Amino acid sequence: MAVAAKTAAGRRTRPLLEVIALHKSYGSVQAVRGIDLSLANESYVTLLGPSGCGKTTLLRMVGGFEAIGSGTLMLDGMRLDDLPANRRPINTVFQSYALFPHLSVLENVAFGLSYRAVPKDRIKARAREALATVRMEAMADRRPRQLSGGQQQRVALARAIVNEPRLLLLDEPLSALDRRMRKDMQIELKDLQRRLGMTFLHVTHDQEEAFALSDRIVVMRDGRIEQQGAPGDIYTRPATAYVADFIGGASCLPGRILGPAGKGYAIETALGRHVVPGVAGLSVGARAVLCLRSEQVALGDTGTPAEVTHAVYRGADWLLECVAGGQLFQVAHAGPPPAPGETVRLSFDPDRVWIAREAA
Amino acid sequence: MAVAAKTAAGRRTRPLLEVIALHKSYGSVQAVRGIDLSLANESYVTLLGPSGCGKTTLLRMVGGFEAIGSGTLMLDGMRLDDLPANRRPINTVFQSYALFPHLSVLENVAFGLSYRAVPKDRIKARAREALATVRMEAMADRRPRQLSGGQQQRVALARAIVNEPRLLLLDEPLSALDRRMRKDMQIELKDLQRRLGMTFLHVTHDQEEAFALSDRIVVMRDGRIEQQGAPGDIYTRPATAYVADFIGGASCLPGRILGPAGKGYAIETALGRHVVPGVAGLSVGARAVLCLRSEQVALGDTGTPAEVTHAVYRGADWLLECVAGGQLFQVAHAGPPPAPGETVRLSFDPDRVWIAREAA
Amino acid sequence: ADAATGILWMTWENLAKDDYLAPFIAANDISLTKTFIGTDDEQFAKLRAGGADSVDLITPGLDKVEYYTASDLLQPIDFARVPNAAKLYDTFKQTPLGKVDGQTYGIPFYWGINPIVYRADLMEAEPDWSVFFEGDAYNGKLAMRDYALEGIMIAAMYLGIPESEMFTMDDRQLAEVKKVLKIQKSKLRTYWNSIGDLTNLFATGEVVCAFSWVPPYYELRAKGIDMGMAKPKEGVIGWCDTIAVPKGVEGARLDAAFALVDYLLGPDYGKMLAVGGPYAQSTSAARDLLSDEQQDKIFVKDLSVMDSFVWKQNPPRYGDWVALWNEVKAS
Amino acid sequence: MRPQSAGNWLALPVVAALGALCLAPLAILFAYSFFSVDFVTISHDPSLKNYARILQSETYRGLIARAFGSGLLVAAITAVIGYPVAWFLAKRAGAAKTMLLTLLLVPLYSGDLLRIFAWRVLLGAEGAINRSLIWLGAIDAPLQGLLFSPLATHIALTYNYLPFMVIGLWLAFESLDDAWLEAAADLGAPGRDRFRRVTLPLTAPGLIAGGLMVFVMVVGDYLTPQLLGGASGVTVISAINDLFGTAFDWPLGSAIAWTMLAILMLCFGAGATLIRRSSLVAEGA
Amino acid sequence: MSRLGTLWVCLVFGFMYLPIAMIALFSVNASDVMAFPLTGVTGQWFAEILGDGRLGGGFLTTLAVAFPVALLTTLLGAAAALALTFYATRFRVLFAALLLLPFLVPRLILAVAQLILFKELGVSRSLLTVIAGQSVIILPFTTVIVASVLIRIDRRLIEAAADLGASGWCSFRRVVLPLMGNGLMAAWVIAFVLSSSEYVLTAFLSGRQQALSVLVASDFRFDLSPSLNALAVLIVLGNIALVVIAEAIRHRAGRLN
Ligand SMILES: Nc1ncnc2c1ncn2[C@@H]1O[C@H](COP(=O)(O)OP(=O)(O)OP(=O)(O)O)[C@@H](O)[C@H]1O
Ligand SMILES: Nc1ncnc2c1ncn2[C@@H]1O[C@H](COP(=O)(O)OP(=O)(O)OP(=O)(O)O)[C@@H](O)[C@H]1O
Ligand SMILES: NCCCCNCCCN
Ligand SMILES: [Mg+2]
Ligand SMILES: [Mg+2]
Repeated sequence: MAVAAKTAAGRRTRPLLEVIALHKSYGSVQAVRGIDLSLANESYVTLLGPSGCGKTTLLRMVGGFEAIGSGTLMLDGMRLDDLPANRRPINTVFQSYALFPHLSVLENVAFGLSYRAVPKDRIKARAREALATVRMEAMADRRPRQLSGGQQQRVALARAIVNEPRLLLLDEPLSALDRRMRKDMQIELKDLQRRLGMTFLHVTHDQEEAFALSDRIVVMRDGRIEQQGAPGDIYTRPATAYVADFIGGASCLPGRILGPAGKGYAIETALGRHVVPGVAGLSVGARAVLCLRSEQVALGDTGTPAEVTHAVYRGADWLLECVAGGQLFQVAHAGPPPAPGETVRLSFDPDRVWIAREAA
Repeated sequence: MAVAAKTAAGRRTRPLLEVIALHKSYGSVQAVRGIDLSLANESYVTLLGPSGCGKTTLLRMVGGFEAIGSGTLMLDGMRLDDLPANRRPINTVFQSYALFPHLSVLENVAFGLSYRAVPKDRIKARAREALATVRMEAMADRRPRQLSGGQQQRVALARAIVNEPRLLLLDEPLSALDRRMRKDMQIELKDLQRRLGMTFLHVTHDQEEAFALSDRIVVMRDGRIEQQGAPGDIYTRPATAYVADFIGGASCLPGRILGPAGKGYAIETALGRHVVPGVAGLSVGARAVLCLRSEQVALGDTGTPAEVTHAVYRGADWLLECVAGGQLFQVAHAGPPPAPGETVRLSFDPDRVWIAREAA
Repeated sequence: ADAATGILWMTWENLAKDDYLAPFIAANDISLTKTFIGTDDEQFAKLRAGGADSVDLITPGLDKVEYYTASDLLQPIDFARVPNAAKLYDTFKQTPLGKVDGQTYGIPFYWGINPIVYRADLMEAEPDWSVFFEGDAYNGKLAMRDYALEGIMIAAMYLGIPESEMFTMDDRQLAEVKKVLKIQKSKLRTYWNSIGDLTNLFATGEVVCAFSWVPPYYELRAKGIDMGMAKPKEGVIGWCDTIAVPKGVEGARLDAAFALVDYLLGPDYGKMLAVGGPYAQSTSAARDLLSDEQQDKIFVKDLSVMDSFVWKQNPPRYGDWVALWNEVKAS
Repeated sequence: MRPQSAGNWLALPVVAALGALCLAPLAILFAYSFFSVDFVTISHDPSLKNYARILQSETYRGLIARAFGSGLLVAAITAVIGYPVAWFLAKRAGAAKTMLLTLLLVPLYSGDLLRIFAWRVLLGAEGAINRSLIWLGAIDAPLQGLLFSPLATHIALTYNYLPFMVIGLWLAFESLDDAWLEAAADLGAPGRDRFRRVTLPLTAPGLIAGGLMVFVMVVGDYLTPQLLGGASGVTVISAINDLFGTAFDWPLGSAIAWTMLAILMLCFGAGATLIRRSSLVAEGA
Repeated sequence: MSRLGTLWVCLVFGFMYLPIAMIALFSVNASDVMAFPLTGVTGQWFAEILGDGRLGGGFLTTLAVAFPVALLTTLLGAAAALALTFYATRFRVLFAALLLLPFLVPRLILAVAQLILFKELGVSRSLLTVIAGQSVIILPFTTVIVASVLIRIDRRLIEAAADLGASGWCSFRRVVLPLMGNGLMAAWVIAFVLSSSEYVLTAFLSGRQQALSVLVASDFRFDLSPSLNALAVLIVLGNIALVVIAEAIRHRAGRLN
C-alpha cells in the first residue's frame, strides 16, 4: 500500500518527459540548438513558433524517428536514447499524415491496436469509435487517396489517438480543418486528454487553439525556447518583444527604463513617459519595449494623435492600423471604421499594458 | 481606338470565370453537385466550407486536372472544356504542394517561367524575387525534402505566383504557416492581386483570412453553394442558420415568424418575442432562427438569466458558454470570467442581430 | 587492288585452325570467314530456316546429308573442280550416303570412330558397352553423350541387335532399348554435350569412363593421365563428315568454294589434320607423308578397320527415337 | 496533354517491333503446330495430333511442370536472398549505391559457360567445397550430390538470376517513403511487422517484376541444368530444342512451345492482375 | 538491423564473387585443366588471350551489338512502360500481353521462327538481324524495370507541371524523365548484360561477324582453355575499373558543385 501510494505520488510529481540540452543539425543547418523542456504528467503543452523554427524536428526526436544530435531525452525517468520508436509509449500525428496508402481508413486506424493489449474482436470496434470521434465513420472503407485533405488529416488523428498512449505528439493536427470541425476536434482532444490522463505535446499555428487547450505554452524561435508558461502569462506578461509580437501581435514601442515605479517601471518612449508593469529584472537605463495589444488600445477624444493607414474587416470587428510617432499601432475597433488618412486619438490603460525585454 | 476601348470595357464587365451547373462524382461519391459561380475580372474570391465539401474538386476541374462530370466552364467567354491544363492561363497552389522532388527550390519556382514570354536571363532573377516575396530566398538551393512543412508551402506559393496568371487558384495556401507569416503572406497576396490585376480563387479555413482578403466569399456545403456575397453581408446577414453558424459561429435560436415588423420581422422564440431584421422573403408562420454572435451578446444586470457552463481563454478575451432556455449561447467577455455554474444575465441589441432561414 | 573473294565456311572449330589453312590463303586471293557449328542439327536448322545462300560451304555429317538434299539445300559437287577427290578411299567412293541419283552432294572429308575412353588409372580392366548397363562398380562415374541416335545405337549393339535391323527397330525392340537405357541412366554421372566438357570431366575425375570421341584420349595422355581407349567388340560407331556447297552459291564465290574443297582433300591439309587432330582425311593424299605411328593413330595404317564400323544412318522413325531418348532422360 | 493518345503513339513503335519480330514468327509457329512432319517434309494438313501427343505424353507434361516448379522455386529463393540486399542498397548504401549495384551485375559479364565451369570446380567431388569440408573434418568422403544434381542446378540458377531480382526490388525500395515506416514504428509495430504490413505490400510491384523476370529466365535456361544437373538435367526447353534440331519435328516442337506459352499467359494474366492491384496501392503516394 | 543487413550483403556479394574467384584462380594456374590441386602460377593464359585477335574482334562485335541493343531496348522499353502506366493507352491489357510474349517463348524457337521470317522477307543475316532479334527478347526486361519505377511516381507532380504550362512533352522531359532516371539506368545495364551474354539468338541470327559469346561457346566445345578464364577476368576487371572511374568522376563533380 505504502509503496503504491509513494509510486503514485512519484508519478504525479515526476515529469513525464524531460528534454535536456537537445541539439540537432542537418548538415550545416542547425534545426534545434539546445532545448530544455519538461512535460508534467497529464499536462497539455502546445508548441508555438514560426515556420522552420524546429518544432517538427523536436517532435521527431521525441518520437524516435530522428537520431538525437546531442542532449538527453527522459521518459518517466528513463533514458529514451536506445528505445526504438515502436517501443516508446508515444504516438504521433504526423504533419504529413503518412497514412498507409495500401490500407483502408479503418485498417489504418486499427493498425496500432494490434500492438496493444486489445482483444482481437474489439479492435475493429475500437477503430470505429475513434473514427466516430473524428466524424469519419462513414468513410471507413475508403483508401486514403480517396479522401479530401481534411479527411486525411482526421484519419491521421484517429490513428494516433486510438492507441491512448502515455504521450501524444501532434504536429499541426488540425491545420486542414475548417473552424467548426477544428473546434469540435479541440474539444474531443481536451476531453480525451483529461479522461485518459494522457500528456499532449501539440504543435499549432493557431493561437486560439493554443490558448483554448493548453496548460502550458512553449514559444520557440530559431531552434531555441524563447518563453514558456501558462497561456495567460504568455499573453499578458510576454518576456520579450518577440513573444509579445508573435503571440497576439502586440505593437512594441521601444523605450528606455527610467527606474522602478509603482508595480512596474517608468519608461521613456517616443510617445512620452509611462509607468507600467513589466518583466522582472530590468535595470535602469536598459532598453525595453512597451507592448500594446490591439484590444488594449482605444480610440477616443483624448490621447496620442495618430493617422489611420489601413482598416481590415474581421467579422466581429475591424482592425485599424494607425501610425503615431513613426510607430505602427494596431487597434481593434467595433464600430464602423474611420477612413484611412483620418486622424484619431489613441489611448491605453497603463495598468493593462506591459514592458518586455527587447531581445532574449 | 474605339475598338480597344470597347474591348477594355467588355473585359471589365464580362466575368473572367463562369462555372455553370458543374457536377462531379467519384464512383458513388458526389463531390460537386451543381455549382454556378461567376468570378469578376480582377476580383478576390474565397471559398469557405467544411472538410470534404468539394472545394478541392471544384478547383481541380477549373485547373484542368479533373474531367468535368457535367456542366460548363468558361474563361473569358470561351469554353475551357477542351483546353488542356497547360494551355489554361491559370496557376494553382496545390493543397498537397506537389513540389518537384528532383529540383531545387529555385528550380521549382523557375519551372513555369520557361513557358512564359520571359527572357532566359531574367528567369532566375524573377524566381528569386518570388522567393523573396515568400521569405525563402535563403533556401533557394535546398531540395524540397530538406524543408519544414511551412517552408514547403511557401515554395508552392512562390511557384504559382511567379507566373502572374490571369486566374490563380489557391488551395489552402497558408494553412501550414504561423499567424505572423500568414499575415505577411496575406498582404503580399492582396498586393499582388491588386498590382497585377489578377483574379484569385482562394480556398481557406481561416475566416479572418477570408474577411481580410476577399471581395466576395462563397460558402459551400456538401458540393453546393450555400451563400455568396461580400464579406460583410455574409457575416452580418447570413441567409441560413448553417452560414450563420459556420461563419463566426453564431448561436442560432429557433423560432417562428410572427410577421413583418419594423425593418424586419417579429419572431417568437423560447426566450420571448423580438423584432429583428432578417433575410428577405420569410412568410408568416415560417420556421426561422435568430442568430446571435458572441460579441453581440453582453453580460449585464438585466436580460435573460443564463447559467455559465464553460469559459475558454482566448488571449484578448474569454469565450463563455452559457445555457438559457435549453439553448447554448456563446459570449465574448473581456474581463475576468464568471465561474462555471454562476448565473448571469444575457442581453443583446435587437437591431444588430439577424434572422436567417432554418435551412437552404 | 580488287577485293578478294569472300567466302563463309560453316564448320567445326578445330577443322579450321588458322595454321591448317594458311597455305591456302597464301596461295589464293580469297578471304575466308568461318562460323562454327554447335551441333550437326543446329547447322541443319539454321540452313533450313534461314536459307542456304548466306553460307558458301557447310560441314554436315555423312549421315545427315540426306536431310539437306531432301530439303533441296545443296548443289551437286562438280568433281572436275576437285581433282583431289580422285584420291578418296574406296569406302567413301562407294558409300550411297551423301548421294542422290548418282550425284554427290556431300563429299566425305574426314572420318573417325567414337570409342569408349576411360581413365586406365582408375579402372580395373578395359571396358566394353556392358559397363554402361551392368554391374555397380562404376555407378555414378560414367558419362554418355546426350545424343539420341548414338545413345540408342549403343543400346541396340549391347542388346545384340544386328546392324541390318538397328535403324529399323520395331516397337518391341525399342521397348527393350528403353528399358536398358533407363538402367543406364541410373549409372551415369551426367550426359555430356561437348567434347571439351567431357575432357574436363575426365581430367577432374568426375567421370572415369564414357562413350566418347577420340580427342580426350590423346589430350589427357599428353597431360600425363593414364587414359585408355576401347573399341568394343560388339561394334564401334564410325562417323564421317562431309563438305557440301549450298544451293545458290555461284560465280566467283563458287569457284573459291571448290578451291577450298580441293585444298581440304589435299596433302597439306591432310597432314596437318592428322598431326594436329588427330583425324583422318577421307583421301589418301597425305597418307604417305605420315609416320607409321601417325597412321596408326588415325586408323589408316590398316584400313580394314573400317569394315568393322557401324556407320551412322538416319533411322526412318527418328522422331520416335528422339522421343524415347527424352523420355529416358526425363524419367 | 491527352495522355491516352500519347500512350498510343508511344506504344506504336513497340507494337510494330514486336509485331514484326515476335508476333509474326509466333504466328508461323502456331501454324506449324497443326502440321505434321515426314522426314524433312512438313505436311500442311492441319490436325490437332501434336497437341494430343503432348496431352498424352507423361514426359512432356512432367517436363513442363518441372520447369514451372523450378521457376517458382528460384524466384522464391532469389526473392528471399535479394530482398535484404535491395533494401540495403536503397536505404543504407548511401553514396556507395551505384558502385554496389554495378558490382552486383559485373559477375554476369564473365559469361554463362565459364561460370558454370567455375561451379563445377567449386562443387565437384574433388572441388573446392568438398576439399574444404574434408580438410575441416566435417565429412570423410566427398559429397557426390553437390554436383550433377538438382541442388547444383538450383544453386547456379539462383546465382545467375539473383541480380535481376535485386534490381527489381531495389527500384521498388527506392520509391518506398520512409514516412510510412516511421508511422508504423510510431504505432508500435516491431521491425518484423513493419516489414510484413508495410514494406512488403508497398514493395510488391518490385517483387512481382523481379519474380517475373527470374521465373521466365529460369524456365528458359537449359544450359545450366544440362551442364550441372547430371543425368536428370533435361528440361522442357532442351526437349523442344531436340525436336527442332535433332528430330526436325518442328510441328511438335511448335505445339509444345505454344502449350507452354498458353499456360504462361494464363499465369501472367493472374500476375498482371496482381500488379494492377499493387499499382493501385502504390499510387497512393 | 543495419549491421545484420551489412553482414547479409557481404555474404551475398561473397556468393556472387565465389565463381569469379575460381575463374580468377584458374586464370593464373599453370595447368590447363580447371581442377584442383593448383600447380603453380603462370601469366601464359593472359598472354594468349591478349595475343588472340579473333577474340578481340569478337569482343568488338559484342560491343557493336550490345550498345545499340541496350540503347534501343531502353528507349522502346521506356516507351512501352509509359504506355502501360503514365500515358496508359486504351489497349493496355492487349499491349501488356503482347509485351510478355517474347518473354515466354524459348529462345531457340524464336530464333528459328525469326530466321524463317527473315528468309521469307529476303533479309540476310548480319549484325542488324542480331540486333533486331535480341532487342525483341530483351525488351520485356527493360519494360518491366522501367514500369516498376513509373508506377510509383506521384501523378500530382505531372499535374503541377501541366499547371505551370508544361506541355505533355515538357512535363515528361522535365519531371517524369528525371524521376525515372534510376529505372532507365538499370534497364540499360540489364539490357547490356543480357545482350552481351546472349548466345542462342546471336548464333542463329548472325552472319559473318561473330560475337564473343558465340566464339567462347565454340571454343568451349573442344577445349576448355584457361585463356577463357583470363578473358573473363579481364572483362570483369575492366568493368570494375569503369565503375571506379565513374565513381571518382562523380565524386569530383560532387565536390566541385
Ligand atoms: N478519388 C476520390 N474517390 C472518391 N471520393 C473522393 C475522391 N476524391 C475526393 N473524394 C470525396 O469527394 C469529396 C470532396 O472532396 P474535396 O477534396 O473536394 O473536399 P475539400 O472540400 O477540398 O475538403 P478539405 O477541406 O478537407 O480539403 C470528399 O467527400 C471526398 O471524400
Ligand atoms: N532534411 C533536412 N535537411 C536540411 N534541413 C532541414 C531538413 N529538415 C528540416 N530542415 C530545416 O530545419 C529547420 C527546422 O525544421 P522543422 O521541420 O523542424 O521546422 P518546423 O518548426 O516544424 O516548421 P513548420 O512550422 O514550417 O513545419 C528548418 O529550417 C528546415 O529547413
Ligand atoms: N573435331 C571435330 C569433331 C567432329 C565430330 N563430328 C562428329 C560428327 C557426327 N556426325
Ligand atoms: Mg513542421
Ligand atoms: Mg481540399
